[in-house]
Amino acid sequence: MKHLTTPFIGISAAMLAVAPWIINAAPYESTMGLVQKVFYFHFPAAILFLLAATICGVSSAIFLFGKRPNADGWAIAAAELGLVFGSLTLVTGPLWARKAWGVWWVWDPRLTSSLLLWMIFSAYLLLRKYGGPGSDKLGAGMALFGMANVPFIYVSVNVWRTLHPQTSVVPTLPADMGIPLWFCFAAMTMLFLSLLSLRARLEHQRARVEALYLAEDEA
Amino acid sequence: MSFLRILLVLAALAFGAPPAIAAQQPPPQSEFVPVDEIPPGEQIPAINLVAAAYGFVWVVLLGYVWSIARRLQKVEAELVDLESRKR
Amino acid sequence: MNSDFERLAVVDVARHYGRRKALSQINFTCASGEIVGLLGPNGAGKSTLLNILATLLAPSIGRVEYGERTVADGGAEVRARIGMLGHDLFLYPELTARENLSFFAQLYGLSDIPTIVRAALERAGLADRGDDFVSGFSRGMRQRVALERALLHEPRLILLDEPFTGLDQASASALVARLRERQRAGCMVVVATHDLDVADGLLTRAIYLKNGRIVGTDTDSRGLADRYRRAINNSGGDKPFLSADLSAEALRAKVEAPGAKVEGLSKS
Amino acid sequence: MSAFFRVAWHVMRKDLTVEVRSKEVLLTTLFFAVSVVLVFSFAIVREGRAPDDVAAGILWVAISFSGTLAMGRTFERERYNDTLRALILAPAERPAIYTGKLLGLLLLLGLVEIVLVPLIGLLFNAPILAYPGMLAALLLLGTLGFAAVGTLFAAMLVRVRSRDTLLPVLLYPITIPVMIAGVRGTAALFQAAPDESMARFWIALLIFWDAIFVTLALWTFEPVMTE
Repeated sequence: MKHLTTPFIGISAAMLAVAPWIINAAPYESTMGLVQKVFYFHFPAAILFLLAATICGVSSAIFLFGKRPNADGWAIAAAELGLVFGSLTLVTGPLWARKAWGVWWVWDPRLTSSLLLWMIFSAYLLLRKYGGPGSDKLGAGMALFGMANVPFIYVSVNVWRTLHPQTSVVPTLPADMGIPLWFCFAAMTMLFLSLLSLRARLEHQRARVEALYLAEDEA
Repeated sequence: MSFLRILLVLAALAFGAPPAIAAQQPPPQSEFVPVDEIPPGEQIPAINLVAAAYGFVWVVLLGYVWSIARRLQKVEAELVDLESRKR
Repeated sequence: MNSDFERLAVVDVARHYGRRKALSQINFTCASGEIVGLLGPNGAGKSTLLNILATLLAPSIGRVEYGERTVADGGAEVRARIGMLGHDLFLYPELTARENLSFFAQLYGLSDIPTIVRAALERAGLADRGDDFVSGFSRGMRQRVALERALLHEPRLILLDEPFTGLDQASASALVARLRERQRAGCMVVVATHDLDVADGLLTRAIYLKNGRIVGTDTDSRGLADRYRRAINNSGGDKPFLSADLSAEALRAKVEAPGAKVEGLSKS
Repeated sequence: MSAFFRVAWHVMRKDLTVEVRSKEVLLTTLFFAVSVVLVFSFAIVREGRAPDDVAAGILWVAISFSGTLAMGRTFERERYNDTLRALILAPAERPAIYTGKLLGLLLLLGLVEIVLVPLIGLLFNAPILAYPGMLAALLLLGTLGFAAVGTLFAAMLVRVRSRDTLLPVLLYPITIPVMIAGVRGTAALFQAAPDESMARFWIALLIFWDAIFVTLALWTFEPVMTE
């Protein structure tokens, strides 16, 4: 497990390095032109962002009710990756929007709910950092609420802004746009999973160090 | 776990292969209908935005990998130290 | 539902906060009718241990057995038999003594609350001041109310955290008398204190704590101060020694040499 | 079950007795809520008139800000003599203690709203009496959702050193859906042509959401409160 993560990161990094050429070869989208190419990174990041939210919530529930200390490591890893991929989504999105819609930011349901989810991740990590002893349980409680929030935020923001811009390009992609998209998606997912396991490993090793320190003069 | 990973790589490579062929073809006009109008009077050239987006993704991901690696190295060094002290 | 217990056993308990060890390798038992003192300097882990006994904190390692049970088997039933007097007294200053007592009596689901509360106020010597706000009480009066609050439901296990601080001689001896009375009624009492003068003669057993470890136990109730000092100082600086468990025999041997008077309190 | 409500009732009554004696939380929260309204009107009012449609937003911002303050204070009070520990130590069901604290807080915030809503009506010319039932339902359900999470988080944070800053940091992102529903529902009632069906939709959503929040809070309170 340990020895596989590094090559994995290498492979996904190589794939991401190749990606610009593949994306470059993909056809221009007729109306948005070049700027649409942001999409190839934006979409995978957004999906992985949601995946991170799910992983964080589920592992928190397992930690809290199943009393598995290891699950907490996965929760914190997912939260951190959620923050990273959320940032990617939230930064690449406006860069694309600036050209496509003429503004950096629109209070579109998708945008607003992503921003909120990003804030929930940040709040969670702030709690973990500054919460002191016992913050693992508090964080797990918070993460549960955060996950429960996700669908609801979407619904309520959707109703709140009934006039959301119809800009989703995702559904009807031609094959020569789909292939680079899936290529990027695979690369990003691989990176995500390897980073997740690496980050969780960091947390688990930390727990081991703590345990060793505590066991040190017991013997 | 590791088997799954290998599968993932293979899948990724399988996906990765076709674009090379696709690249040789002249870019055909895209079939799907655009849903939105581009606002007129853009000041920022698209290439800058795309470059900024890709650059940002790269910097953040590299930075994050580096930060995890550094933290992990530190913890594992500590772990090795502790374990050797134990013996 | 017989949830009562006759014996308290602390088995290999440790508690850490992150990397800091508040307690490690704590083992002792306490039987019905015993008054166990946890003695040690500040930061020795006395309060942490009391909180673990009170089920407020979960031990990181080890377990606490209340008779046949542990907290995992039934938290509420165990808690119903524990009475705790915390260092911060657990009283609402904005409420009167009577209201405080009735509120907690209701929380514990007691019946015939007015009678119980009246009796408790009388025992606290505050029968005529029951309707005064706790905020207007002196430290000694508050302490007495707080003690009666902790004993309202006639718990089997009584936990006291530094109960003697700020008490004058009369209040302290009243507290001692009340604890003796509970002891005779078959309660187990665990007192954390650093006030050796009052503890002297009260305890059936003393446990010396330092840096979260037991550095000695003592079944002799008198002349604690001297042996306490020895136990705490002998245990050295950062590396507490464990082998030198100051067992009662060892202690007696040491103490008897200079002709100290030793009267083993043969309570059992 | 009756034991559950008995404990909840006594905890709530105790909180209210304390509050009636000191009035500290009620008065400070109320004053803070009014200050929030004023600050926002300074930010928004142009040429002596407030733009339409801001009343609902300001009302809910004031409720959420002052609500956070009230939550912090009521739990600070439990911390003062370590009485929260005594509550947790009682053999009563812990969710019952949570419910009691929540009810006490709800009543307190209800009192604040009784002053706040007419004030908003007066200052921003909002038709608060047009649909009193629906407005009351929106206020009650919105406050419930907000306070349900707030009570849990404030209780969790009692032991944490930086609780004063962490409470709003954690609470606001989580309760945004409740805020949106409250603001939109109230705005639907306050607008020139009130939209009853819209308000009803938001009320339904609030009920759904409150159910999730309260269940989740009752469920997590027990494991979170044992250190």
